[in-house]
Amino acid sequence: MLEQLLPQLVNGLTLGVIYALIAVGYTMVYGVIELINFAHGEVYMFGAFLCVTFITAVGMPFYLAIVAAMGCCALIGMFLDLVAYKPLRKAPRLAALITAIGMSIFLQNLAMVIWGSRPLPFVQSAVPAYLNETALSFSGVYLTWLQLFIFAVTTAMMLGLMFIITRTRIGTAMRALAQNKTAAALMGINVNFVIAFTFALGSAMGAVAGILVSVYYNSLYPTMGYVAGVKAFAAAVLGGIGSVPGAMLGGIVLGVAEALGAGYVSSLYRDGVAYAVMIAVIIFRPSGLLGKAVIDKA
Amino acid sequence: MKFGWCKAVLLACVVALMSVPAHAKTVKIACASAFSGPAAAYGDNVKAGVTLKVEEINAAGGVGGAQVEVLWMDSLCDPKESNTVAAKIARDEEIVGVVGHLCSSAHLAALPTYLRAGVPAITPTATNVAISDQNKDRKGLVWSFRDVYRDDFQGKFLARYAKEVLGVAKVAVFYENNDYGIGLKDAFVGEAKRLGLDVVGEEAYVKGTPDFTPQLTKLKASAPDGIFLSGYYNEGALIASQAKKIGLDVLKFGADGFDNMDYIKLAGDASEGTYITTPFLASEAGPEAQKFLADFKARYNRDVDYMSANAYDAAGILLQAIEKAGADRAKIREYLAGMNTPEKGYHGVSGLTYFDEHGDAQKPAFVKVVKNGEMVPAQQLK
Amino acid sequence: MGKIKPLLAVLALGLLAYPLLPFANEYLLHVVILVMIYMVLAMGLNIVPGFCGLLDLGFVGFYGIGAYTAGLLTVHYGVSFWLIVPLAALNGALWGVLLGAPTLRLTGDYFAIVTFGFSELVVLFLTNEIWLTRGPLGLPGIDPVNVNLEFLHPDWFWEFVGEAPYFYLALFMVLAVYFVLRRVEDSRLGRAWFAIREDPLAAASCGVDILTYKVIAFAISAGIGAVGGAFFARWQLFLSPDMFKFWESFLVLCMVVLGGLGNIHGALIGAVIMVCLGEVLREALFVAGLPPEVRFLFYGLIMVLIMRFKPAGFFPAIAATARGNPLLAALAERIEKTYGERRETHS
Amino acid sequence: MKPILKIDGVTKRFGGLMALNDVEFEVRRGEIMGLIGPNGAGKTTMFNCIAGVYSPTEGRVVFEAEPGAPTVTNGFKPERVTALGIARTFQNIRLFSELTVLDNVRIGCHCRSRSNFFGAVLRSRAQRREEAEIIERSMRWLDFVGLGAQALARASALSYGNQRRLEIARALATGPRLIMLDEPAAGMNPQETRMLVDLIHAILAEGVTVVLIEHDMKLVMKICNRLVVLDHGMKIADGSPEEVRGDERVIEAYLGRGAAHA
Repeated sequence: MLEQLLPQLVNGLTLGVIYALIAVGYTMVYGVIELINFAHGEVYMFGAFLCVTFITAVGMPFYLAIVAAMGCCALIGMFLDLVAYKPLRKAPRLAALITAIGMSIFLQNLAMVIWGSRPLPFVQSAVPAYLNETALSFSGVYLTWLQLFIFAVTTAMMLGLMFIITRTRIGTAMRALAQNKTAAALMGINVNFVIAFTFALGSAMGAVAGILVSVYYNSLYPTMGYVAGVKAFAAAVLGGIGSVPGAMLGGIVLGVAEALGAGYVSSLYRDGVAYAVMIAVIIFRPSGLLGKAVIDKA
Repeated sequence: MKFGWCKAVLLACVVALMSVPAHAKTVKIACASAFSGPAAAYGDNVKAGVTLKVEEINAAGGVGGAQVEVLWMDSLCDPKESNTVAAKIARDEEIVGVVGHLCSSAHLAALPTYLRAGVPAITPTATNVAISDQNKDRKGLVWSFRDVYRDDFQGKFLARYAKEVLGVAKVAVFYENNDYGIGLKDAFVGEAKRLGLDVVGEEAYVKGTPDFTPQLTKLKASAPDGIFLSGYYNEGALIASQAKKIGLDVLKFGADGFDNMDYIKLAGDASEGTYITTPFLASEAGPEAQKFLADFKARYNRDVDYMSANAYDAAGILLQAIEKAGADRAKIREYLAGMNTPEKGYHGVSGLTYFDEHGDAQKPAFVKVVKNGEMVPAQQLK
Repeated sequence: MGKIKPLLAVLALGLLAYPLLPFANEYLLHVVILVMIYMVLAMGLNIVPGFCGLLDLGFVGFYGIGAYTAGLLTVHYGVSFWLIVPLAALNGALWGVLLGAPTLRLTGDYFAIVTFGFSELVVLFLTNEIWLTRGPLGLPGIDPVNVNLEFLHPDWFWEFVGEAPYFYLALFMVLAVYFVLRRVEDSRLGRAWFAIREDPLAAASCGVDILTYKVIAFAISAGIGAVGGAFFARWQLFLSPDMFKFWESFLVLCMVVLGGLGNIHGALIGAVIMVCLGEVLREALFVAGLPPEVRFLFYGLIMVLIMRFKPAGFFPAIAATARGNPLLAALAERIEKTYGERRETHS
Repeated sequence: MKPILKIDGVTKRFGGLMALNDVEFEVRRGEIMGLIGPNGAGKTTMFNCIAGVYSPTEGRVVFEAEPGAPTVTNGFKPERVTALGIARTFQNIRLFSELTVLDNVRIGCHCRSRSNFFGAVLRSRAQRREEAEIIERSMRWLDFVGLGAQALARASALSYGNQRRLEIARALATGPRLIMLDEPAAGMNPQETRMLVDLIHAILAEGVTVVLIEHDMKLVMKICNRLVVLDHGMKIADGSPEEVRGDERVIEAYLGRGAAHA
């Protein structure tokens, strides 16, 4: 049993990093406007499809297509905010949640109409060949360059994001907004611009996640966003929703719990183990792993 | 204003539901399958087959002079939605028969309504064993037929094939946790044990999660020399390529759920050497099938899969029944139930179809293997 | 309010007579029954987010527990429907307490995600414990509802055939739940829930035991969900874990919010809209000549549009007024008499 | 006079922050006691420790609802403290703003009534009687604070001063022996403040002891029998208004640290 442990941990880590990438988009939007953007999973899916379309239809090289897809998804994110959420800023929170669900249904079916419902393989010819070669292999673990690439990209993006949030003007504005929207507006922060920027940033990261996942699994399909989105949402909450490092940690914990659950408990209860771990963590740490405790002041 | 809104919405709903669309003299059949949602890709296969058949018939003058109209009913592979669709079909007296449903659970959910209202249905894809017991009304009449073999037949067949032709000794099973995957797996494992095959591991996966490495890592640890993938090609392709990545490079075989060119497209090299059972083998089919194959490729720019072929035949059987028995539900049922010997069977692209007393088809299974990115006939089981 | 009443009366009369009419449409009845099941579910769910202000994403779990309780008891033991309903309600409520007691102190979205996890665990259990539930193979062969009075007279046995008897049973169920909730809404219990929704700390300092009342809300909500499930099982005659996926929780939540969070009438209208929308689109797309693949495209779009133009739902929750309660009506009169003149001089 | 509430060496720490440091005082039955001190002195924390929102880190809170029956309320939850007979209002008004004025007070009656789910569904005779009683009681308190006419209005529609009074009515409806008012005059105009003084006296006449936190020194000096002064979590003075006014430490606490308050 023990010889499985290392490979399973690697499996879980890869999966977890992917969850983390998607979860960051959730957590950023949540941190700023307290909205669970359920359409985020769909942006992730659009990222993958757009990237493939840019490669096949426009003939862009792989890395350029990634950047272009990121740009398009950033626009989609801002568009989502503009048409769906901005009009509801003053409405009850759940209204925006329902809109998010509606948008998610809409985008998923839009993709189905545009690209068809059958899964597509990623354009392997466009992917640099070395990515699929084994980079490391030791004691039953096989790591491809692609996996290392995913780890590297995720880490780099997390660090970049942390930099933006903590060291830049717009990041400061985002944090201010998360604290108190009214006060931030009074301090001369353009609230709508900052929110749009948050959506754009989160969506671009979602797009990268979508592309990496579809390259890694060599498959993309219109419903891929739903399950990934739900898992990433769980990861974001597990880590403490609103916290970027929390999303990263939550994703990895969830991924590892899933892999170990499948490996050591039962593959039938693979998701069950992940959810059980999540519930247990939240019961014992009611604001997630890295979330700030909410003190209800009198 | 509030009052106006509610009233308008309520009225719109009621009016729209009560309205009966009037059409010119046509024969109407329904095709209930998944056209949106996660199973839409499979539904698309069914739709392609049925469309082709109906267009052919209509081009040739229709059924008894009437043009055939297909009502596409989106039942999402969802039992509840299926039951609603079934009620819609049952209620529209002009619909004389159904091709569908796609998934076994959806078909099972629709059956009580079909039995009560007396609607004949032919499913090209629902392979679950339970359907055989649930498709008779109170008088014992069978209303639901299928031109696809059952999971238990196929599972047993594969176990025998693995033992006798492939010659594996230790097999692992990786199945999708749904009606299809479990039905097939249970039959396979039961027969394998009877034949003395060593089943060294059983793992499950659920649709939707794209990552299968934890289960595969576990299966790898049990060192099988063959792995049976009991599920569909979408996930199967991911499994094949991930198995290759983690170094689990053993013989793979799957059932009809793998019979789609997308499997090779998605899995690439990893699909090489996969054995697949199928009710439909182009080389074994007659000359009329070759025309279908060519037409299909020309129309949809992809190769025929068993779902399309079965759907094409299911529509063909239903339309033949309408032509022979008239556009009447009960008479169609009677005609279909009468197709109970090979002589009275239907010669379609997927071979000869006739029904036993449970409405199940007795069809041979063929085996294909993936070689150089093509599916080619493999050695058949005698 | 006065305007709604006649509309409801006409609607109720129409609905009541329809199944007996010769041109009764079984499909329409089927959809109406489905609407009524969702009405029950939406009213049940409404208690938690609507009355207590807690986002509950796991409601479908209780619905599934109720349905499978009913299905299994029917298939294995042939228990009568009339006995199954209270059993299912109790089982649902029991699970509501078991889940609620440790988790209801969580705040906001953390509670939401825990309930979501719970409903996924329920589905996993239903899927994987094949020995009990037959798992993904589904549970076919559930008997329809029957009325068995054979102990009074050997011929007195009726089995529900077709949609019409189910229609009346569902209608009865909707009315019963509506009646119960309307009474609870305007009671000490309902007020305690509203207090928790508005301000938990202030509620506690009014003497409301927050956790207990949340658990009660959760248990009642779960019990109602389970009753809906029990009816569903004996109506569909087939169960499969697929029926209780996460999406159903969303759907019911959408009904509650679209209708108007915290308003019982809102839950009713929400169920009508969400169920009929899917069916109307089926027909509308056909008439418009559009392929069936775009049905959910419009479904999503319409949801977004409704929320865009009715952000508080069709019936926004409003402060309780004198509607329906004789005590409050009398009070309104008294206030008018005592303060009427003074108020006039004020303004 | 026997004390109704005894604060016995109460200390409250939040992490490293010492919000209350060994505070000791008592409230006597039938008096109006003022709890004063500069901002951040720990007055509201003291209230929260008494009301059960916080549990004191050290020390005891002893409440004697009826003479001769003391209860240590440490670790009690707010609802239990309320049931014992301590009611409170909040510094930043916390009404159930979407509900009616009447409902706010009816919820106040919660701990003095008992009907449950079954009573509500069956509308038993006992339940109906209790409901009628609750309305009577609520209206009595609403009339008491002068809000009877607005009983069926939405709470959020009331003026600021009226919202404060509604909060008092809601607190009174819980049937307290002791009521704690957290800055009841904040944001009121002089006329409203005068009415508040009358109201507080009326509360006292109902047999309810009053403790209040207030920054309006004129008001405090006018109505309180006794004052306790906190500064930096410590009690620095305790006595009649005249005594406290002359206390050096109090003057230092208020004036020494800038005239911002004055």
